[in-house]
Amino acid sequence: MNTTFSAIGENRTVDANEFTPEIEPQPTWCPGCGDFAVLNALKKAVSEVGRSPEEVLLVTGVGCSSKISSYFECYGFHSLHGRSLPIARAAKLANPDLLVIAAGGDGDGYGIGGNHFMHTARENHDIVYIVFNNEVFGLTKGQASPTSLKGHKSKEQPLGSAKDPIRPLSMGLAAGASYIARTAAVNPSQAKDILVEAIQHEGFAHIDFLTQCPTWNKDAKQYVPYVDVQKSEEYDFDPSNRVQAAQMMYETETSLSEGKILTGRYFIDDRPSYQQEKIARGSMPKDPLAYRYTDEKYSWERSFDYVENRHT
Amino acid sequence: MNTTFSAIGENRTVDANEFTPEIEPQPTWCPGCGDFAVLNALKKAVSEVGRSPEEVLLVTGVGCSSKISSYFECYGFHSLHGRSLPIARAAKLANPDLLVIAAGGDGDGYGIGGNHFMHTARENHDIVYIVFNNEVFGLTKGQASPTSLKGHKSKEQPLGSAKDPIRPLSMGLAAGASYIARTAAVNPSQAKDILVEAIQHEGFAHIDFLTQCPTWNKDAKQYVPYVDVQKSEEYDFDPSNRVQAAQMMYETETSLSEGKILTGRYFIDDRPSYQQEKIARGSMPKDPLAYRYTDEKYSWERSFDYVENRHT
Amino acid sequence: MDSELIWRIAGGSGDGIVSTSDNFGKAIMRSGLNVFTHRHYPSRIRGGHTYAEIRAGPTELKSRGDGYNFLLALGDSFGRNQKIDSAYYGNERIKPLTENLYDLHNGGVIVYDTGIIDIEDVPDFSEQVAENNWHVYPIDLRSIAKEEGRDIMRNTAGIGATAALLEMELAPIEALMKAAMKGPIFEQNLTILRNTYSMVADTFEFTHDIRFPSGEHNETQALVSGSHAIAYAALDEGCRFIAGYPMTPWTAAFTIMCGILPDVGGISEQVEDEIAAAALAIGASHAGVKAMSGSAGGGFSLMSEPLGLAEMVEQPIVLLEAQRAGPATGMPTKTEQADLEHVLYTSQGDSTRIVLAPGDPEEAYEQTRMAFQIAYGYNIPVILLYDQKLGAELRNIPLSFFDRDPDPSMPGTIPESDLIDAPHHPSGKYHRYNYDAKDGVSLRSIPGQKHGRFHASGNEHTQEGHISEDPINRVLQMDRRRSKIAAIRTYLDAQNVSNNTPYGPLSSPYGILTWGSNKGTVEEAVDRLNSSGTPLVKALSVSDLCPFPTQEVTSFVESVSKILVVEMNATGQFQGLVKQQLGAYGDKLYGLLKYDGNPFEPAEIVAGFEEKIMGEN
Amino acid sequence: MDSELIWRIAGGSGDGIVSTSDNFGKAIMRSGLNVFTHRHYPSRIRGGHTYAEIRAGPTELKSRGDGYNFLLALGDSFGRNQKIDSAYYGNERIKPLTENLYDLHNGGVIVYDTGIIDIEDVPDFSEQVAENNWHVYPIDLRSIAKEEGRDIMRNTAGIGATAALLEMELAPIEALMKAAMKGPIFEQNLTILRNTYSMVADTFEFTHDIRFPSGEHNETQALVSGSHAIAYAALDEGCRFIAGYPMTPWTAAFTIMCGILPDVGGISEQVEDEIAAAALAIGASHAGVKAMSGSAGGGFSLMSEPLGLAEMVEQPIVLLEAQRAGPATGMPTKTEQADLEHVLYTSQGDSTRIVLAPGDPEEAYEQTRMAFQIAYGYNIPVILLYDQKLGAELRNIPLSFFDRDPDPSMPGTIPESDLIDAPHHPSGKYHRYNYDAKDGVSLRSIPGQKHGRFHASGNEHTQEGHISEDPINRVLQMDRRRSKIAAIRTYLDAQNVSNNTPYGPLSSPYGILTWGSNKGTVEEAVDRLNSSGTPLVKALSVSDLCPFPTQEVTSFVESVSKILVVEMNATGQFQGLVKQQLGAYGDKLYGLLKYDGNPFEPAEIVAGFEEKIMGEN
Ligand SMILES: Cc1ncc(C[n+]2csc(CCOP(=O)(O)OP(=O)(O)O)c2C)c(N)n1
Ligand SMILES: Cc1ncc(C[n+]2csc(CCOP(=O)(O)OP(=O)(O)O)c2C)c(N)n1
Ligand code: SF4
Ligand code: SF4
Ligand SMILES: [Mg+2]
Ligand SMILES: [Mg+2]
Repeated sequence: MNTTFSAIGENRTVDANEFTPEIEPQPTWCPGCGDFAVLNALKKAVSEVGRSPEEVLLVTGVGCSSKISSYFECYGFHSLHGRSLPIARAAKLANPDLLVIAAGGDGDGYGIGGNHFMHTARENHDIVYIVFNNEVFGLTKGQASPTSLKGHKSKEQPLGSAKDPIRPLSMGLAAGASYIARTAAVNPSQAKDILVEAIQHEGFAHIDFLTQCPTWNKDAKQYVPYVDVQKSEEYDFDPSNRVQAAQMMYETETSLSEGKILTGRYFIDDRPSYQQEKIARGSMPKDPLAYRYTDEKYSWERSFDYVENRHT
Repeated sequence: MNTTFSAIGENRTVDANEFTPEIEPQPTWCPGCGDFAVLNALKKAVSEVGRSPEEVLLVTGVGCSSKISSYFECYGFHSLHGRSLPIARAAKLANPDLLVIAAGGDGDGYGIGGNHFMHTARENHDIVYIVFNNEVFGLTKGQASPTSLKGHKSKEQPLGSAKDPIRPLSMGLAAGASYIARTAAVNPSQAKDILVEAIQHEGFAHIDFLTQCPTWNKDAKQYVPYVDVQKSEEYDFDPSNRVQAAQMMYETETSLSEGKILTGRYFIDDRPSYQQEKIARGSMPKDPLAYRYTDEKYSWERSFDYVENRHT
Repeated sequence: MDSELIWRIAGGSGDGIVSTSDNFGKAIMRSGLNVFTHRHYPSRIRGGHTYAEIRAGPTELKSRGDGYNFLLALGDSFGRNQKIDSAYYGNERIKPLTENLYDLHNGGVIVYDTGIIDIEDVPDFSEQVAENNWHVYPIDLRSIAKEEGRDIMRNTAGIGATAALLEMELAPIEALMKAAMKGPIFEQNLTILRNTYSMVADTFEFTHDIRFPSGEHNETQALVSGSHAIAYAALDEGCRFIAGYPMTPWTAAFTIMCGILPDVGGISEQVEDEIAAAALAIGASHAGVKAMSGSAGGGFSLMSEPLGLAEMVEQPIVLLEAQRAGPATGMPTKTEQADLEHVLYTSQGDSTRIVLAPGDPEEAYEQTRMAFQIAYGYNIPVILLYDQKLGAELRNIPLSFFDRDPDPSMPGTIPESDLIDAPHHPSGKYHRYNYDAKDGVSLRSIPGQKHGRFHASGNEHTQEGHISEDPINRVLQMDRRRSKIAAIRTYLDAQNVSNNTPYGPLSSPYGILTWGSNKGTVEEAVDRLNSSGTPLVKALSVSDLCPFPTQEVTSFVESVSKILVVEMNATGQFQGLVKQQLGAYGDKLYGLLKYDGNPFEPAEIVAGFEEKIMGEN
Repeated sequence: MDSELIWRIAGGSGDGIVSTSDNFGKAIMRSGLNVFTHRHYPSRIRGGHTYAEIRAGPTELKSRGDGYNFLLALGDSFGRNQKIDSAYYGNERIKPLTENLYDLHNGGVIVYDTGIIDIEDVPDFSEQVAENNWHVYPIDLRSIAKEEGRDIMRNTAGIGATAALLEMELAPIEALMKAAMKGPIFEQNLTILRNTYSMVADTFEFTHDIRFPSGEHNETQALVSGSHAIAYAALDEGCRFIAGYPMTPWTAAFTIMCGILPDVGGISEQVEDEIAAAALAIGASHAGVKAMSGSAGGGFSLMSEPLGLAEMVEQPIVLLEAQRAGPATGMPTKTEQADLEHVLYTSQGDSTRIVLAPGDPEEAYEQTRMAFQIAYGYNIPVILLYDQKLGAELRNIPLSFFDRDPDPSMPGTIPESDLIDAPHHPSGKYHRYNYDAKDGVSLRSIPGQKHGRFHASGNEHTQEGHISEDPINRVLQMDRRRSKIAAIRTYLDAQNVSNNTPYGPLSSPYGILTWGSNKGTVEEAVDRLNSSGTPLVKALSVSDLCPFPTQEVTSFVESVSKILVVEMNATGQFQGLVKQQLGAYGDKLYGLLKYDGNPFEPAEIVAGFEEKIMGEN
């Protein structure tokens, strides 16, 4: 435990209510919005793993969903549309002792932020990434998002979107995420469990969280009935087997278009996280860099020695 | 045939040499660079399909490879690093009669341009996309690119890259490309054949073209010996079967790290192109929009009628 | 008694107050009055401090006016999860009343929905009412609505109450309702409207002075916003391709275009991000279509690099930039004019772009047409810079204003038939970037044209477009590209009408300089300041930002002794631009800045003038 | 006879002329001379017009000088596919000779490699030689090299020939070779060096005047570029995190940092694009590490939005912006100063950033340290704006200059122990954005600190960081953020030494204003213009661009009658900034602009002064 960052590693029992900010206890989401469920599940999951508000950094983008940083008590960072991941992963590199969670909408993460998603997954940063997938742009009033079904109508798509929806789980897999799950707002206990696993997983944990948007996405309804692929008799696959995982994902994504809601853990891999890779190569210090700045004993290197050796 | 764009649809016999620009017949690429092979194969392929220089629009990004627009006679557009695809796909929407080819490096396409790659593939625009994959940033002097092997050393990665390379074929598949192939500079006739197929394919044709960079990527050597997965006895899969394609891609990508060069057609799908989807929905005109501006008989709609109907 | 009405309807976001007030505004316009609207809402889908205002009167209206005199407070029913009572923070439910009291005129009218608002919760309500001579009409709008239809129809009940209290005729309102609704919904609303009207007329004794003003129009009027004017102008210019990504407040214009384009055989594309949006517009334009894109300031940041590409390859595109309060995500639904410098200068290298900033819907239409004419005439990117205020405010314009010919022409292109004789490199490549082009405008060929092939490159390039670092070629190309700016100034100066509008008595000793959407508000302030009859102040509203109208501004500045520079930002960006362009007269300029997210009211400009200009005399 | 040497080595890109000239420069420095280098190369890996220049002399050198007096033309051996003869366009092979003749002084020396260059191919060579009194030494460097080692070693042969012709001692060259090479490579090079040296000394009769100048240093010198100075300053400030994406010319500084950081337990990240790069720097800084990023103008365009975020959440970051010729991809390896306005204004909303533009390597070091001190002291993004010229030029600085203490402190943070007593919202959230903070600097807490939690938001926000659109809060927060700029100006003014450098006799009637990397060249021009003894002109080189040193510039401008404003761009961006800041004196300012990709030579400034300032007298 570092004395200048003493919220870290306290290991005390934490109550889920500690994550309700007194200043803004009630989200401004619409009645019936699926985002409420993510918030609740996250409060439970973080308290279950025993991390306290001040050792959590929650980085979000912009969108209805990204406002979760206002409603979850911790160090919050409500950044830019699509840019939560590069901020989050750098914070984790700077201080791996933090629990770093990135979150945002499907537009935020798979649309404008798609490149960061792909590369953060590839690099396997040890962070949790929650995508609130409501298959629509909520905050900007109902336009098609990358996950909207073909035919989705809005003022921008008056004749219906002509695009097939992106396959978020398959993309995560191809890109290199090492934990991939889908859960849904209507399934709070599965959601909480998956979040706990994601937090405990070392590496990039990608959660596609189905969150109905009753205001703009009437098609999506409530994402019911849902099926837990782990619990259902109908499905039998091994999430540590990439080929099986890929097939299960494909089926899950396709069946969503048909109104069949499959959820669960899809892929779990134990390849080393990026941090571990970097530390192994000597290109990242073992102790969190952030602590060095308050370490009075650290003797800081200076350029003089480089100049003398290289330039005279 | 449109009389104001009379290069289009001439249907004459075209010689490959017509694509050699007299102004810059010799590329400035380094001796031994794999990029020469792409250029040669492209000249042959485009002449084989009988398209002439002035009905081709070649849009590139920035990098050694992107300079191909200077060395291939046609309407060329050497745009910005990573941005060839959105330019190319809009040009195709504006005038579907053009043969539109986008090209650039692995950094250009899978790195900075990764989001456009993902979304252009998803939308299945009817263009050819050639990625010169030399597993390195050539023009900026040897830094790791998204396809560089883990451990790749450069001045920016003095202890070796800690990142697993991206899987370009798998990404293309997950994103939604409808034709996916890999070929290599050392394999000119396969390269030409694949380019011909890609041009003829209706939809997004993604070609990962292995192009050795003897200057910066010593590891990659010449991409020999290579294996054509269609011709080899060892492999048996059906490129129209997504699951088999996915497995073959995974193996191909993994074996590249181990020095085994697999090439060939990986995925061929006949889902409708974006244009077809849009036209079917009535959200794109059947005749190329570009021609309307020289059509003296077209009677242009005016806003007065909208204002009168909606605002008075 | 107020000769005009400024009516405010307040409720939560999602309460439907926008469509209600839009329709009511149209009804008022049809009744013969001029109309000017204003909207205030938060950046969320439901709840929050939201109102819409309609100013209505028989004379020309150039701004939202000062404050208002009639409040219809619906109460906030969607605040948060409405099923849970605790979902309302403290006083959320009554905010539509409490948050709006501040600006209500002395003697004003208050109608509030007793179905939602408990007046006991409002601190010092009766004291405030007494102090301000307000006339209060508590009505259970919600119950009236529920009785005949649904909760949300209390909007209609509110309109009925308003009409009754104003002694306004119901006919124009009913006509519009009929056009907008059908079947039982229409029936229910109609009943609610009429019931409330008669109930109010019957029940209350009217103590207030305000009545519906009377007026008449000479010709048919259209109620349009700046966003409409822009989209319609684009349509009339033959723009048939738009690519974009939603972002408030640009989404309004994007939405209008997306709605119309399929009708007219055009193409609209919502894409992955704003980098792609700008790049698509470039690609479509390159292939021969009149194309546009746009965003608010944040998305425009992402367009910075493609914008520079358009400058370098001389690809015509029109980009809209709809400002909102920044920096960063800022206050997404609030207005500001702080992207001026961003738009003028973003992107590496010396910029070669045109920036136009219309002041009202008519100018928005004219300048958008001008934007396309310049872009597709001079092969240069043009940015139309406006703001949330201009984009969203509705006002009436004579329908005849829109009676124009479309003009899809692209004078910057070369017809295929001329290509063969045009200058070429010996290798056969067309000189797309010809050193000697008149006004610097080298005509562009289009892929598919014979004898037109060339190389477009973001690198510096030769006449046929091949990459070159030759210093002599470099200077020739830079100078040619840059020379277009001066040529465009000359072209603009040669027009019959300047885009920059002088206002007020020529002989005034003082001046007000402003730009963009403040135009009307400033003019209203000028009228008030001159109301004594002695010329005191005149104004110049600048709409061409680049090329800057140096001559017009210089003579204006020279003709007065002190100048108030009015703009909605914190750093005086326009004042800085004036100084940079004039290199002089800085000591004559006094800035009046507002950057709290709300537009100026005329009285604020009057007060600012009195303090900053007169106060120092 | 020239008292100084300006030696130019020319060949193709990839011919190794950079490392050869760098080493030769160091040898010259060790011989007791001052050194100033310049590089010219095209944007491709192999071939093209490429040279490196070393100016050397006993007195202080502030620029590359005018033209040059010694050419070593290696010939281009890598032009294109070297196996095919037709791979050489026309005269590619001889270009290292022909393209360089233009600038060679009368009486200058030419050494060329007869192994590659056939002099018959050079039009009018002997006429030109005669006309210019050049002294030509044809030597078959390639064969000498091949005989003992490899083709590429003809560089070494060229150095041997140079040394012989200059009558320079070989010892310092050999010492450096020994340090840089080992085994047979070293042996071969050594032999080649010595063989050529004696061959040349023995074979030729020296007809030229130029000899190696003699000089002596009082103390050990270090040969560094601006990029080095920047990276070393970052290191001394405790910067231990860099994120970036390669882009010429910023790559140089990025590369140096990437090389050092693993050594000192830091982290370097090459990421997917520049948006991510800037965002990573923000994330690392947020979590408590001193972080930086950077790019050239194109990549900086992509950083526009994250830069605005850093302004809004008040996240300290230092961004480098290394300019190259624009717009768009422009001329990637050529220098320019056309990103000034881009850097000052890109990103939506009123900007709150600091921009510093050092003039030489010492200033680059000082200003980079200042950049970190301001960023991490005032919680504000700081941009260090430089260019290809400053980034790549090498010159000698006393080693003792670098004998400084590191300073990793971050005065803008609050120690955990102070947090509990610091102002908090009643809910327990820390007032990270406190209205009343001194100088506007509200101290930041860091995730993991107890009692420090707050909400960082790109939206406008309250003291604890929650989203708010309240107009009063808005104005308070804007004013506080903006007030830091003035506080920083005060802080800078209170330093012992100004960052803005006056030069030349105070009483001069005329002035030259410049900024950034032109500093030394302007100073050299000032010396020449004043060489008659009568004070004619003085200069002010501005290095603080925002906050602008209004007072210093105003007094300078007021003290002279006419001013030449020297900058490398096409639109006079700095001149515009001066006018915008001063609002006056525009009629005193005369621009001298260069934008062909090459930096000014002193004589061009002298000529420009004579034409623009004296010519009108
Ligand atoms: C660069 C940029 N472009 C556009 C926007 C406008 N914008 C805000 S949120 C949003 C999309 C919201 O959709 P999603 O990410 O799915 O989140 P949701 O609201 O559905 O939770 C958009 C387009 C922005 N803030 N920044
Ligand atoms: C926005 C931007 N960032 C960086 C660069 C610099 N840059 C030019 S090419 C390139 C990478 C080249 O690698 P790749 O795309 O793989 O092409 P190759 O040269 O290997 O063919 C980079 C980083 C740029 N031009 N623009
Ligand atoms: S608009 Fe949709 S996503 Fe946004 S808060 Fe409302 S229900 Fe939720
Ligand atoms: S650097 Fe590599 S990719 Fe570039 S031209 Fe040379 S060999 Fe080809
Ligand atoms: Mg969404
Ligand atoms: Mg590459």
